[in-house]
Amino acid sequence: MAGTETPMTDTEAAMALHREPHGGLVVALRATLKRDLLLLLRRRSEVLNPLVFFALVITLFPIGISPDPELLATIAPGLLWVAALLAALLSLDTLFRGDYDDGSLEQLLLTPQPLAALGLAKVAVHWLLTGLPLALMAPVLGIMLSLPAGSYGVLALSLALGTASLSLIGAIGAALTVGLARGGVLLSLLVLPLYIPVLIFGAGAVQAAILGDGVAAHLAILGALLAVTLMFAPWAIAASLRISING
Amino acid sequence: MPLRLEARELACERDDRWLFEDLDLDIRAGEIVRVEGPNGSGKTTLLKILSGQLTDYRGELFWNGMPMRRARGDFLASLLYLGHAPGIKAALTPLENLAWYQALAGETGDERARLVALEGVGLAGFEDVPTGQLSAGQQRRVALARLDLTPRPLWVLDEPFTAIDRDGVVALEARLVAHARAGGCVLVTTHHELRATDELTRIRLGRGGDDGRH
Amino acid sequence: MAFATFSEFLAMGGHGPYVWASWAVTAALLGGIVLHARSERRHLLRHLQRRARRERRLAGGQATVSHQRGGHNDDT
Amino acid sequence: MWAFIHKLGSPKWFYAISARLQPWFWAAAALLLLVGSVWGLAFAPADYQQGNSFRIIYVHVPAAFLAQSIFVSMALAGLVFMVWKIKVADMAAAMMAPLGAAMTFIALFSGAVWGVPTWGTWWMWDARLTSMLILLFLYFGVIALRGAFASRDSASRAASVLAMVGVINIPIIKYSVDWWYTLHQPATFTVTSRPTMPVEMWLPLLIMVLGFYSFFIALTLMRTRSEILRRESTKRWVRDLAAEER
Repeated sequence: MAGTETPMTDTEAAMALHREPHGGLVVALRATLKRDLLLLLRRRSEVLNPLVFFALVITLFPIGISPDPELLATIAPGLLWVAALLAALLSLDTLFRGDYDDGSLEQLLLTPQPLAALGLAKVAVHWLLTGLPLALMAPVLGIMLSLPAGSYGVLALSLALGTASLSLIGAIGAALTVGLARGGVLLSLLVLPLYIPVLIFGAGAVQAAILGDGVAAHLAILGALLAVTLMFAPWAIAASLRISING
Repeated sequence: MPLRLEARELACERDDRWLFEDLDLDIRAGEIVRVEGPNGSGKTTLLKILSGQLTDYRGELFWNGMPMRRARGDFLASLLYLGHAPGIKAALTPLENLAWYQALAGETGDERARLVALEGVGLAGFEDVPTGQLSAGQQRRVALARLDLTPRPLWVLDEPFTAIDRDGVVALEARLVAHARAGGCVLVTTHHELRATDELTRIRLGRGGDDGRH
Repeated sequence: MAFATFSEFLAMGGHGPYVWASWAVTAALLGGIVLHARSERRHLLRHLQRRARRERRLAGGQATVSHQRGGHNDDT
Repeated sequence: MWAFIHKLGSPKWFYAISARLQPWFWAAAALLLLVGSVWGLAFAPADYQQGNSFRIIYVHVPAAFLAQSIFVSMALAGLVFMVWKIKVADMAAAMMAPLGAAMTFIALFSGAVWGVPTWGTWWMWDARLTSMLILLFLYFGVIALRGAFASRDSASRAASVLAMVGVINIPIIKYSVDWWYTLHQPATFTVTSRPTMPVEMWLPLLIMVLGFYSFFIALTLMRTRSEILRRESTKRWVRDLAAEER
């Protein structure tokens, strides 16, 4: 540590006792976003795993049921949505676990910055690196399920919108179970029931697109669900993190 | 600058045994308070309660005379807590770790200050090595670099000396004394025998009779 | 020669896009892999050379790796 | 013979030998691929049924062959590494996996594109394409597993075990998928099965297959040499080599 032979003079240390932080929350948010992006992009396999899982689950169904294109076309929207939902759920467990294990979650709780905002930043990065790629990949898998034309755009849009709410709701579950050793299964039990509304309107939007009638209603409800979760989830995440840090 | 952390009749029960009961504390500027006790005597729990992480305890906490509930924002702004786990991300380099901590404290800070802080803790030359490849002692030093980087009056350090080599221990001890002399306050748990200086006071936990009155 | 003119060769009786698409993807992937392998080797050699130079400099300068006290840092 | 295997095992010796072998394989690959492509694209006759889209076979079949043989050779290298502790074998296995995945993807993509003029859709759950898709997932599994470990040695051992388990499952997957496919689609003509081909059709195919294999050997030699430098970078001979390498 600096100041061994010549101990830091008292005045120098006194002056260095307290500096008013300038910048505040915006600086903290930007840094947390950048840090999480950096962390996830340095472990690219963790970003790829949900995508490969999504493709694998989609491959299983034609083998399990039948490769007949007409049959696949009817179940394709629901299949794609359920598989995307499970893939998003898969990557939730690592959302806070890494920080919990090496102690940075503790530091996150002890900053003067509002924890809800920092939690939101972490969830945003999670959505950006799992929800969005899943939404972009879904049309390709739609081809494999011979999804009727015209519904690919709605599929991607509804997934992009839906996975945002899924990430937020899932983050609450992840925050609650981060302290538990085998929290993975419990996390899915907690969170899957809460996913059902998003699934209904998400898959419904794609089916509506296939049948040709209006898609706006479904997407509007998905947007409303997202708005509601955006309002409540961050506080729930902050509270759950404080609870699970008690261990 | 006012600096006073008080606790009245603090009591904490952990899996139905009392870690400590009606413990009174009055920690002021210029003091180094060492929390002693055998393993499992609740040292870390006490630190977590005082830093506001744990909420299931009985008793009252006061910061500069005000009840902690109201003074929480100001308390957190003047607290620097180094936990048992150093809080360093293995995939990031020391510079990136420190940059994030500076930002958490609300400052963008500059690369120069971070380099000087790292050099101060003997990590010159390791600035860009992912901390996963550093030794446990070096990772702890990255966390300790925060002491110089984001100045805070109240330091709460949980076993800061673990995995630190002899030179590092001497340097850290001197840094604590300098901080206390400068009007700061250090609350530390350690099994390392701190040199007795007039700033040093002790709290003993875990003895049967002695309820650790300070 | 299975095709009379060059343009017929390109069109391939209507199947041209499919054939050329497959061949283009194959060529792109194989070419990309070769370029990646070459650049990987170049980066590796440069990294080794840089480290060799740094070790020679460190060994030459007797800069001990252990902790250096004192305010300024002289061997940057 | 035994001494030869052990000598082959020493990274330093392998680095030197592969330097001499490599140019030959690159030359062979380039020549064979060039001749095979020109022959297959321009001179080989079109298929009487499928017309010119048949020419995709000159890319699809070699890639499919190579995809499966790379997995087999990766498993063999893994076996050699596990049994005789020859590190170079593991380095080679690590370098083969991405190329194998790329070959599988080429086979899949060209198979799907080939199907468009005949089936009218981009994807058809055809027996061979489905097995190829599962092989691609096997490759992702091995690559992801090797990347997931912190310590290199356990990563190598885990990847070798998975490769060996995978290689045993490839024939099982292939036959079960064929059985599944005939269960659902007994009659239709599977586009990728090869009708008996006249010589001027399968000769360019043979040249292309040889071209792909020599490309595989050349690339694996090259990337294994880089991996040797990466893993043996602390050794003296690597440092001296780096010093005098221009």
